[in-house]
Amino acid sequence: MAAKKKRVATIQVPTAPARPGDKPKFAAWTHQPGDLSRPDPLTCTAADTTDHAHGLVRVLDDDAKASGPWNPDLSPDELRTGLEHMVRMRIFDDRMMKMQRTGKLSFYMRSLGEECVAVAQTMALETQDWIFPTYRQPAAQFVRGRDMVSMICHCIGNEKDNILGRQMPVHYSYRTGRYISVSSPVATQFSQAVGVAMASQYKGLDECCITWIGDGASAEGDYHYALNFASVFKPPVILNIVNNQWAISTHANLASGSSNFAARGLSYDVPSIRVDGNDFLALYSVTKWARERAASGAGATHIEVLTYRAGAHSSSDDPSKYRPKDEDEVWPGGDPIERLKAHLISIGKWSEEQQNELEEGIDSEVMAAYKEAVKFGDLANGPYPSSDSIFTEVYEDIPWHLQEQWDEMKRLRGE
Amino acid sequence: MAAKKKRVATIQVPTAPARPGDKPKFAAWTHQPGDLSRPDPLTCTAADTTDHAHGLVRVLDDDAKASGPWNPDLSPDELRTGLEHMVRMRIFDDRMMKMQRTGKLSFYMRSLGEECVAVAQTMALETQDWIFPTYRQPAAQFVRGRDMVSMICHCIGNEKDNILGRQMPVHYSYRTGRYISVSSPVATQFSQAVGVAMASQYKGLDECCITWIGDGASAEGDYHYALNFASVFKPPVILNIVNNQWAISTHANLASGSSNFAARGLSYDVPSIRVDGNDFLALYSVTKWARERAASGAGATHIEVLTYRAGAHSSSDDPSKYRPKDEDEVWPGGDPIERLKAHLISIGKWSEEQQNELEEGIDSEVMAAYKEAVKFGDLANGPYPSSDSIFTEVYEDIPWHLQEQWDEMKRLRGE
Amino acid sequence: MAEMNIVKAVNSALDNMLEKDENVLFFGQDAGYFGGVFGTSEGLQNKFGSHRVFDTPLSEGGIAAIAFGMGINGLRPVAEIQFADYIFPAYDQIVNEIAKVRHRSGGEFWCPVTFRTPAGGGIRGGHHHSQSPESQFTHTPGLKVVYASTPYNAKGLLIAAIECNDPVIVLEPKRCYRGPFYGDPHNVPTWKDHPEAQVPESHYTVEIGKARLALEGNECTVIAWGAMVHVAQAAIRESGISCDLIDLQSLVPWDKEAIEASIEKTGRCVIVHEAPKTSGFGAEMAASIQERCFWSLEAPVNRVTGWDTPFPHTTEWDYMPSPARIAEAIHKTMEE
Amino acid sequence: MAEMNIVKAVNSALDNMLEKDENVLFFGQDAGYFGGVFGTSEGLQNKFGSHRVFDTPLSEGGIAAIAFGMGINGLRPVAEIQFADYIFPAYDQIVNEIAKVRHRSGGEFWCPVTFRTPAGGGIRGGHHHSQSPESQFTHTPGLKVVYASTPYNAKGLLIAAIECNDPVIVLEPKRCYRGPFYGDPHNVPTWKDHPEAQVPESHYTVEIGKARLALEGNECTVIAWGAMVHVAQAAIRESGISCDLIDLQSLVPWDKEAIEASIEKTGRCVIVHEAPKTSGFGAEMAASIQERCFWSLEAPVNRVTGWDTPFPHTTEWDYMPSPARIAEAIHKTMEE
Ligand SMILES: Cc1ncc(C[n+]2csc(CCOP(=O)(O)OP(=O)(O)O)c2C)c(N)n1
Ligand SMILES: Cc1ncc(C[n+]2csc(CCOP(=O)(O)OP(=O)(O)O)c2C)c(N)n1
Ligand SMILES: [Mg+2]
Ligand SMILES: [Mg+2]
Repeated sequence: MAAKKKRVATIQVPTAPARPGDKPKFAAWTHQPGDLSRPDPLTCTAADTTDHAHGLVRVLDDDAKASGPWNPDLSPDELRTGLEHMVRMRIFDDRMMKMQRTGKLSFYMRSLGEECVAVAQTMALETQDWIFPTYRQPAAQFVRGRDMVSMICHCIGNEKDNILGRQMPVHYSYRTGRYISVSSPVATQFSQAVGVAMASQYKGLDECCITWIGDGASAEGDYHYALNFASVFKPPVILNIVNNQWAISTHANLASGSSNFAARGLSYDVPSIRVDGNDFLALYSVTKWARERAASGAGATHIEVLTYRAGAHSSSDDPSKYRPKDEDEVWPGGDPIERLKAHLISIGKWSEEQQNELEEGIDSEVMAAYKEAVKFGDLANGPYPSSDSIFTEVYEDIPWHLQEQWDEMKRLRGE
Repeated sequence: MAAKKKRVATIQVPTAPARPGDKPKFAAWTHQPGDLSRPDPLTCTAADTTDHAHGLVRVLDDDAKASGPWNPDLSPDELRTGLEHMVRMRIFDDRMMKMQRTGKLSFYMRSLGEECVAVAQTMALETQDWIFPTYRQPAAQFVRGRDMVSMICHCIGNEKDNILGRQMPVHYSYRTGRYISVSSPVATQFSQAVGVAMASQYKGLDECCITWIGDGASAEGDYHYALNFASVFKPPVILNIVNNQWAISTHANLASGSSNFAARGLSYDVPSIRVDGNDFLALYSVTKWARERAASGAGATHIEVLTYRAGAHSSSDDPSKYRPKDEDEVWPGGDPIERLKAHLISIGKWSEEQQNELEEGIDSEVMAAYKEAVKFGDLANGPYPSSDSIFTEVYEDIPWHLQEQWDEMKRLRGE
Repeated sequence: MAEMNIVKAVNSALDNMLEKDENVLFFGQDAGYFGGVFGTSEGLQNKFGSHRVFDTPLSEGGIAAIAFGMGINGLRPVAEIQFADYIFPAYDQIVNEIAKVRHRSGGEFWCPVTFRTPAGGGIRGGHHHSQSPESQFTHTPGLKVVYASTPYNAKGLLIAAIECNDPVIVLEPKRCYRGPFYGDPHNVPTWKDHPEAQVPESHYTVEIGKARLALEGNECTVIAWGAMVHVAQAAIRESGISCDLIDLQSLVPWDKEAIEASIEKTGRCVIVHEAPKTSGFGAEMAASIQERCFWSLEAPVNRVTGWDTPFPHTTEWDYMPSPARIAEAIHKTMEE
Repeated sequence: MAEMNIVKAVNSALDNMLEKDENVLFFGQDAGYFGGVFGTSEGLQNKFGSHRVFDTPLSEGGIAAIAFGMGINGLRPVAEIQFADYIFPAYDQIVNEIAKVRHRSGGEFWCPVTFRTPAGGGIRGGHHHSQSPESQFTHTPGLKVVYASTPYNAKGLLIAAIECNDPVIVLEPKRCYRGPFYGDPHNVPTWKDHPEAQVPESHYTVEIGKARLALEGNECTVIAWGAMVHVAQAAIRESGISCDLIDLQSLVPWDKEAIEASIEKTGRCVIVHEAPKTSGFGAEMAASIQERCFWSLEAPVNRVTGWDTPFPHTTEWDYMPSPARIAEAIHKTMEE
């Protein structure tokens, strides 16, 4: 029936801009601080953010100078706190990664190059706001004051892991800090966060919920559910796509045929902004703006956080197998820590010496926490949470069939 | 922790523009034929269709005069064929609906007010193109020459139903006409159609696949999958949202926080057009344009077909329970049959007498087909497909466990 | 006490709970203004407001996701899935997320959501308006699964589910919404005068985990749930055998005491369900019964189920277990 | 003939089929350029081109949907789901659509798609990188379900699945990708010198529907699939009981002759699987065995399974059936 036809290609599959052996390709950034206005968060419509969704909100320029309407005018103390948390995350990650290599952890995922995301965004919120993270926003816990020992105990799956060794490392749960349990299936939290926010809205509380999704994960149905339900019910939710350009080995050009993720929100009638994700000030400021919208009842905000996954996806992969080794150096967004540090130094509120001191201090802090944590066991050597933890909290109460199985396990354990 | 806060509303739930007892509310159309250019289909980018996605492509104006760059300049014969198929669909639907009330069918769904969609769009395609319909595009089968008797045999679930009474009425399958089996779960066909098109593309054939989804169903994940995969792999697929403004009792403002469905495609980088779905010429022309894109390897097109569901959702509901009775009369898009008829008369190629003759002819055709079909049984009286049909075609061959069960059924039947 | 059909009983359960607990919300497709395609929530939006009873977009995955979020943030969401066949787009949210969140978070977060959904065949719904997907949920630790059969347990189980701090799937036999169904499509009684249609208008529960002895006998145990309870009842009458008829009501957890006591008494068992045989919940029941009561069994546990095929439209009466088929199985079980 | 581990055997199956049939395409997340997170498709994109072996967006639902479309339009798509735990977003497309399209269309359309996916625990994957969801597919008429255990059957079953005109779910025991697993995490052998690691480099099939007798004995029948075949083997050795060990390989349809013959010989049966007990496929096996072989059984059919809880991370060795637990069940079965 159908005639054969000359076609240039059969199935068209986008190739990554650069693979090992290629020269990294990045379009140079033309966006500068001051390019984009800061609309009134309370009255702003999706259409009012068209330029913001297609542009890039920046505050720090290439020389680490802050300017423009999005400059949040943070105090040096606040900036130093942000810097400190980012550095803490990086050093913590380094230590955990080393420990993973020695078998003390089964697995690990770093935030390398993206530390700013969780730190700046959490700092821009109120303490009562809910945080619904992926595995790349553990730093939010530092902002919320979580004890590092308990974080390590989780990662090394020991006796004191507050989730009792039930999930892989980096799947933190920290209710006191309103940091909601991480789960492995990607994207699910994005739509769930809308429900969290609807509950806050229903109860009439001054709370919002912030959540994140990866560029890759945005291809799941949950992304669509989240935007659509948020658009219909207008709950106080902040929906961030962290476009770090890679989903394991797959470049973002396979996550979407469009290179812009922010603009998707516009088509759901949700105000949408694209922001330099390694610019602490810009990200803080945009998040604060979204929080103002949430607090006022204006509804959701959609934010594309543009950054770069500087490390491997996880401890299980070697990125030199699928992308040029030097990509992270060439990437125009730089390093969030270096950029905030340079800014602080340029305004005379920080120095290389202070930075060294900070790093050394945190290094000791992490080492001390680590030493404390391993006292309660680690994955290589135990002790682990008791295997009783298998049966508890599956349901509120233990139904008879679980009780029978638990008894059987105890019997097998020789009890 | 969280402070109580005055809020105007708790959960914000959009209300339908008008409910029973209210005056119907429709924004008057400002769009006119000639408003929108016809871009070159082969080189057109998504951005080039921004105006088309936010506007409304029309060819017939309110006086049924055709004009503008989208005028497909169809011959009077072609227009009459289109008119004929639409009238056929309407009369067919009326007959089936009556029969449903007498129990000859278990259930029925009309295309009332939307007959143009399947007719104009299918006519704009080549015969080798795949049609992946919902339950509201059965008219495509008329265009593809399906024998009406066999369609009725399906609906009344008799012995000659080509799908052997396995699915509800209106779930046609017509392989000869490349009309793919309808299935009840909404939205699934939308993403599947992308795969159909990828296969055509892979084989290098000059084929495309057209599919539809409802305004309501576009909230499912499959909508997102379809647009995203189409955007990434650029297969020859035509993705239509039929915005008939209702999903059973739910207004389109609950399907999306945005009143525009077309523009969503832009954010996937897929050229997108909003078209007057009751304007035969406009819809034909836009579809032809999309087909040219598909044939050239330019990839997918996303089309919002704006129309109005003039009847009940199905034989199971009474729309006067959830929307104003006279909404369909006030709706600015009119009736697709009346509009095409008026156009043909206005150009001197048709008359009221011819229309009467046509309707009478089709009436007899439908009655004759109906009489022929019921010879093979109907749902009220049988004979039905043999219950053996339960076991066949579950798999290509019958596995042992099905054979055992089949044998048991035969034994129970007394064989 | 009032005479109610299942539609009314479900409505009454929702009404009681919306009244009693301001953390209860009810939502679903067409469930708000219209009151649901089966009318189960008629009048509730008017009574409680559209912030408590509302329509949602047509997205089961989204519905489950917001239910998750509301649940962990202190509400008791009750979500309607319009037909049980359409619960599958929400399957990931239910089995990977909702079911596991209490455990995965070390008890820090939990999700007391109830899904209620019309299930089962008998209304000429064909492939996708007829399925009974219970066993596709019983394999998931963290979920409870119940299946109503009468106005009385439809209301009592639904209230128990809403009050339960675990997620519960509540299946309602749509074939029985307006009357019990004894397997004869030509004889369609209403719930009028049926003892199980006497339903308190106020709050009560039917305990999750407990079965109901629908008929008492001593020669054979028949276990059924949903619409099949009534068909089995007709079959038992037809068979002339003295049977315990156990309306399971609760599948996870199921009522060990009731089942074991009956099997120990009768030594024989027939299980009836509408869903396909292979890996239906009847498999779990049969496996468990032979594990637990092997030495009491005088015959193999027999299953009478839907065939291992998709659910048909015109021939659905040949698909679903009929009284004759069940009666025959009872006889066969007696003869071994 | 070459010595292969399962990764290599899967790769070889894909290689053979891509070579043999130009209608075969292979795709999935990270499955193209990178060759899959477990390396099962390494080298294939280079060899066959990115129009035949390619990466997809991170959307299991979308992957299943395009597989459906390609399948009904004449191709033989093979889709990888990166972990079996992530198949659930595609559940609706698989159980409501792919499984039913042949039947629903009166045979006009059918969908010869293969899903292959790494399943099971033992790699410290926690809740969502460890599940064995086989029974969540065995309840769906229209699907075939197979579970590999060795390099030889991993390749042969995969080729059979790709050539099958029905949709097939192929589960691969990720724990055994690089070596059989005998239940001792501290002793991790490779496939070196294992007889089932001798794999032809060219095309062959392992018939869907046929089990493999992994050990022959006469006192008890042990039925297992996936990684549990090897654990059961260790257990049998430990038990000192002479057992038939049946590697089921194919769950739908399962090998009636092999099972019945063995049970009739031994009169005793233990079933082992990793998935939770309730409504696991062991329930179907036990129910069917007592139905079909009741008079041969000298003891109840016993199930040794994962507990009815989510899959844990640090304590996974306490979750999965261990040789000791299985051996104990064999002894218990012998003693009744
Ligand atoms: C539903 C689901 N499918 C697949 C995976 C396996 N997986 C884990 S992370 C990942 C890539 C995620 O990429 P992205 O969303 O961009 O987030 P990033 O890792 O870059 O932060 C994949 C495929 C998963 N966890 N969940
Ligand atoms: C997955 C799924 N959920 C729910 C339904 C029940 N249902 C059938 S049609 C329909 C409304 C569809 O509305 P829309 O998509 O706007 O299409 P229309 O009927 O207006 O053509 C619903 C909710 C279904 N068929 N499938
Ligand atoms: Mg990423
Ligand atoms: Mg509609």
